[in-house]
Amino acid sequence: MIPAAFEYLRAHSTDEAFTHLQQHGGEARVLAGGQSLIPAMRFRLARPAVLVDINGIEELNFLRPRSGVLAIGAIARDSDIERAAWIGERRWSLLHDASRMVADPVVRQMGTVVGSLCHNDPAGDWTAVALAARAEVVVRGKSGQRTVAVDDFLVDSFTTRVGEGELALEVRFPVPDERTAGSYQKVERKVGDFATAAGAVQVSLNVDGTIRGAGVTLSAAGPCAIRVEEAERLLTGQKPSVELLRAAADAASRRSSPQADLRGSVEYKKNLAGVLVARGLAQALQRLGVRL
Amino acid sequence: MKVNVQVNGVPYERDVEPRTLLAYFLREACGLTGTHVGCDTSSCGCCVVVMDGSRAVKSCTLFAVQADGHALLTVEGLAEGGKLHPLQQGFWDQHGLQCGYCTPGMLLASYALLKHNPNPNETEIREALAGNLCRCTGYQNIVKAVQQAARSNANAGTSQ
Amino acid sequence: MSTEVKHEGSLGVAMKRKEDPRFIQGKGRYVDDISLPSMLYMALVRSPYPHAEITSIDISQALKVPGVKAVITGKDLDAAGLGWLPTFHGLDKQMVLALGKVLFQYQEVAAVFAETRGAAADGAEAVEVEYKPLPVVADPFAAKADKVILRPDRERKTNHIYHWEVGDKDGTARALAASPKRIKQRIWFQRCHPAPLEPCGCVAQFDTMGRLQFYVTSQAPHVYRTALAIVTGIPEDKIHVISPDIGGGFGNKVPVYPGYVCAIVGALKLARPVKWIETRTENLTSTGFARDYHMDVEIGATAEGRVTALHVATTADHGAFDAAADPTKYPAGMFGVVTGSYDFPVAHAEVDAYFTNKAPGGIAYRCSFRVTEASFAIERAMDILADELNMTAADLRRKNFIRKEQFPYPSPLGFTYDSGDYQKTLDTALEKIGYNDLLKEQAAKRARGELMGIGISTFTEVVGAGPSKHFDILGIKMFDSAEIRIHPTGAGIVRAGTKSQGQGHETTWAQIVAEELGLDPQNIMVEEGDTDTAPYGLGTYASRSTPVAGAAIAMAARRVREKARKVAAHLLEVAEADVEWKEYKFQVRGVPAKSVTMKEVAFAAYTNMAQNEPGLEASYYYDPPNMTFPNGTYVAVVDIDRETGESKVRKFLAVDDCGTIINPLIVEGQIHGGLTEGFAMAFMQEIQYDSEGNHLNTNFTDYLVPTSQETPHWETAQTVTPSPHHPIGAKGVGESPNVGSPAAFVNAVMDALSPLGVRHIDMPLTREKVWRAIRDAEAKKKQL
Amino acid sequence: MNLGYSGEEKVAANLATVWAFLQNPEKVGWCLPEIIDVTVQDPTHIDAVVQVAVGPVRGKFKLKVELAPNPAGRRIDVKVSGGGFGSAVDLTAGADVTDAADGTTLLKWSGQAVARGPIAAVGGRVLEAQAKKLIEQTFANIRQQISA
Repeated sequence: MIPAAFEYLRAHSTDEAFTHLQQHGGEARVLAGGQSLIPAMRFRLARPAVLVDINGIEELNFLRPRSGVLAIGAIARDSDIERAAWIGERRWSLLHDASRMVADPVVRQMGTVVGSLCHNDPAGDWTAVALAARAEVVVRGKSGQRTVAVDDFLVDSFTTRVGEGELALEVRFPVPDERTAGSYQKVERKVGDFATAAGAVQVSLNVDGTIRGAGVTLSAAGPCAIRVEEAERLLTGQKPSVELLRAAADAASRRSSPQADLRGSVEYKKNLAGVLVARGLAQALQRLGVRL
Repeated sequence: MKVNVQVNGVPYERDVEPRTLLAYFLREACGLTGTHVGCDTSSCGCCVVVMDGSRAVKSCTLFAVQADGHALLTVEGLAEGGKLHPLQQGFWDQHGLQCGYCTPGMLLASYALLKHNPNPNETEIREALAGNLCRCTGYQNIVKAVQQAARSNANAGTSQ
Repeated sequence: MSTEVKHEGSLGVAMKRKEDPRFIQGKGRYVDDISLPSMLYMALVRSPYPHAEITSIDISQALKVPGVKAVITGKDLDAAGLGWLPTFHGLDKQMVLALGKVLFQYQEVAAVFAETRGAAADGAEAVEVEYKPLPVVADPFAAKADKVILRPDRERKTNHIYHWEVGDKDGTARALAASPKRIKQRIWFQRCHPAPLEPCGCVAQFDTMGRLQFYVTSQAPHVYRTALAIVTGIPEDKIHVISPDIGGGFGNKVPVYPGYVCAIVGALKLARPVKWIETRTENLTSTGFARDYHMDVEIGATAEGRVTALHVATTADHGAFDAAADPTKYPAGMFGVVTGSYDFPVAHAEVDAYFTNKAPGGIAYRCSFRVTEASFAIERAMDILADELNMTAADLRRKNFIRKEQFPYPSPLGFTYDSGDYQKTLDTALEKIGYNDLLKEQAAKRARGELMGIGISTFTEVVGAGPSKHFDILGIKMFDSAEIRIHPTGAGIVRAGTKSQGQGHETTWAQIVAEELGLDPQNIMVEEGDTDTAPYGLGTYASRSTPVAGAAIAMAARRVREKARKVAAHLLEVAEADVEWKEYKFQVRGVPAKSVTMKEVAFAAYTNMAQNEPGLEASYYYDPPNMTFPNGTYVAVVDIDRETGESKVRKFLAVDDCGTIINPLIVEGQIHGGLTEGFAMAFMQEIQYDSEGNHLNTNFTDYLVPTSQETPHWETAQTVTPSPHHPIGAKGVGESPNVGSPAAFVNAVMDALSPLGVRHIDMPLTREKVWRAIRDAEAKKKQL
Repeated sequence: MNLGYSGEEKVAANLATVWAFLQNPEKVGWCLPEIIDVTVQDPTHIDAVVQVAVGPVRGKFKLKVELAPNPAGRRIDVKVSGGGFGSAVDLTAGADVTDAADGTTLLKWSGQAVARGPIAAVGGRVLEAQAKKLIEQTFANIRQQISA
């Protein structure tokens, strides 16, 4: 299937990309990994008049920890994270898990984290992960750069705080401390499918073994990724136990408000939300050496 | 729009519409029909080629204009000097193909895998090839083919 | 004379495939690889409505799109007498482009011809069609009511297409009534699609002499030629059909599709070559689906577990046109093999087919015409019976197998099974997988509340259609053919009426010829798929290539040998009667030292033939005396995750008996592939329509083809019981794993769930269905 | 695919004003969200063109709208059918119109959308958002327009 015709503009710098986007406004789309956009264009569901290709902007191709944050540039690929030298460290286990479950292994070699956040598919992976890890997105707008917390960034299905003519530059994950681990749990019908349900979890422990803080989020459980605040509240300050995990999982199941589709009914997906959060918490704690 | 690419070490300059997908560019503008198209949703992997030495990409989910200035490897470029690449040899020896339609994509996805992981086990191979569908082989002989190639590379002391 | 070392024979050799070097180097030549000068591209406009009247089609905007050359609609075709296309089994016809109304979603409405792929797509988008929706009949049970007649064009004003039955109706009813034990189960084999990775497509061109050159993804090129001659009125000598390399078929590339006719019309009208390549959506939504059989299965048995009778009543959903590719006399194909491997004293099977607002088809998806459905029904029902009788699945089967000494076995539904040793195959499988240990493990796990299941399927299929007294397609009998030519140097060429789509004919056909003639298979070229050169054959599907064309090749080779014998007698200077074929050469009877090789004879056939006719070639058209009956035992072991409903296939063993094995490498590959498709049907693949007739699995994101990660690891083994009537004893294997395995998977899951009282779940066994069954069963237990 | 929605709008105007508005097809037509063009065919039929824009999906949908205002029955029904992207969408929506007695009027609405073709098959998740928005926004716009 062949997309409708469009004008192609290649940007070599963020300034150039920004200028193009400002000029074409709503008529233009940013082309990063393109792994969601191009199939949509092939079906002619998406038919932007202008594509601004940012893949040639070397200044956006980075993946580096700096001053307490891991910054991932707009054209860093999913596979760059999967293959990063430090990704095996326990503190990055949430990202590590997710980087091996997004789409399929070939799509991950083009697909980008920032692009996935901007696409904000209700069943996306990076949205739930970024939310659990309390990441921020750097957006360039008319009035300069601004940093938006992911909670605020994800507005509604396929809608974010990146306005017309704006460009998302990077996503920043806070570098977790030594006593932090995570887990990404996803049920999919097959590799490459969107999640039937997914849960992202990140847990930090105090020295005494109580939970200092937790990120518990769900994908495919609402119009876009959602935070299970009740679970996070329940966990914080407590000593991990089977009952505590059960309570957090139940909260996740209650909070989940999925749509029925070919992947499953509302009831089944709500069940999975609980199961996956329970498994994710158990795995994150196991990674921290906690035996339940 | 002008596109300049190196495909299998050979420069091609072609003028195409921006909407031309890389897979069709290779097949129709360059005449390299070994790269196949099997779906419209980036699901099947029949179109996988390697970009810039080690990155496997689905050429039906990339515009040809995006490949401008890049180096591409397609199935036609795997054999060197009339000698089959160890992966090609592995697929042949282990009966890793039947209808042959998925084979080019499988070969190139495997090529990128071995670049990053020269000695993968069965689980790692199955994970790395999960972006490529095969309807004929049931994958098992493809796994064996990749393992044979990895061994052959190790014996040759290279990681080609 | 000869001092050459003994020829080792070519049968049973795991020879590497001869066709592979081109495929691994990207040098295969598939239809979309063919580009002809000044070629146009075709795109089709399709209906978003499943049932609607077409109130108008406006092509004016489409004609203004740059690059668009022409647009044709059903009216144009009808005016040219091409409005309808006969379906292969001759009982119905199908619209080429919609005439007045559409009958299924994604039905072909108009064809656009343009200079580029992009322009053709732009043009198709610009065609404006107005529809007036009509009431939709989305399931065959609703169709029965005849409230909406979908096909008023037909003589009989009903949605009922046919009733077919076989066996002893009254006797079966009596035996069932008298049986102390009875089970009855509705089993639905869901609608599937073969979805080969290469979609269907064609390139049509009329040459300067007005002859049609038609490159097409066809599993049966000769039948296409004849069908096109009938449909278009072009004399058959003016049609040249070429099936180049085919990227998988699995039955999907047997029927003639409307797009092909449109491409030919476009090529004629515009006097330029036209290429049409389906998109994946077009493939999944409009070309031949498979299965969709709702089967009510009833078995009677004695209290001791001896089966007494079988009755199966099936409701079949055929979609908008009856495009099932079955032989004329068999609208329900070989469904009569539903008695399986068991010695039923009496049986009765019936099928009623209905039109619905769904895509047409009913093709044999890696299956010999409805054998997959039949096999699944009986293997599933036998497990339900075992459960009812509190016997193990293996014990019940043992008790009821057709015994080795009963062959040739006349089945109660009319087949004569050729050979088999079911007991041995089952024993081999159970021993190899460690059945007793698995049972112990299962008992321990059940005590802990874990769900582990062991599933057995001991299937028999019927392939190799078929004897001319019973089988034809469009009236053409289902023989197959071969022509062999041996060149002076002992190399040769064999041409057959079949067409490989990955089965490896270029290797196995060479092996048969080499075996029969004592030649080197590396120097026997195989050619198929070109109707100008290949002898007329019915093609490759329904596992018929080896049973029918394989036999034709062996017989043609034997004819070559008989001719060669005359030349050998001349070379050996003895009477022909004194020459015998032994150890792959001709030798003087009783004097092994005096011999000549076939290679020497071949040279002499062109250089020193004496009074014999020069040359060394023969052809053979093989009309099989019977079908062949491959069989096997498959065992699956699954673990089930209670919380998610996921079934994990931990272990799978396939023991196949396909008679004589020509190439073990290829046989194993066929089994791996078939098992993977069986796995896909059991757990993932389904074509669904909602109640409004919307197709829900239109591409690979929702039509779930398993990847390397979901696919289990396969173990295989063989028993060999040759077919007594096949020249080399081969039975065919490509379909067995696909036919036999779905029941093994489903039986395993049901075995795992049996402690909960779950009896049957229809495929595909998605996580949610299994989860729901567990949850409901537990809720029920709590209530008690 | 088949989607159902419901909601409620409180209009700051009396019943008569509301009915006057609802019986004007031109006015109701312009309440469709992202509306580009409205052509009134007759008092109960309009042709409308709306811009669809959700995420990457952007395009125009041509819609045929049939209005069935029934003041006696205190109800208005709307049927919308149309196409774009080689697909078809049928929307039906209805509202019970009740006098809240405090000078305001209540519109209790519910709607259903059925989509067919690639937009439903491929763009299902996108459409979900869009169909909901279309119905919700239409009633919200009606409230705003009348109140304005």
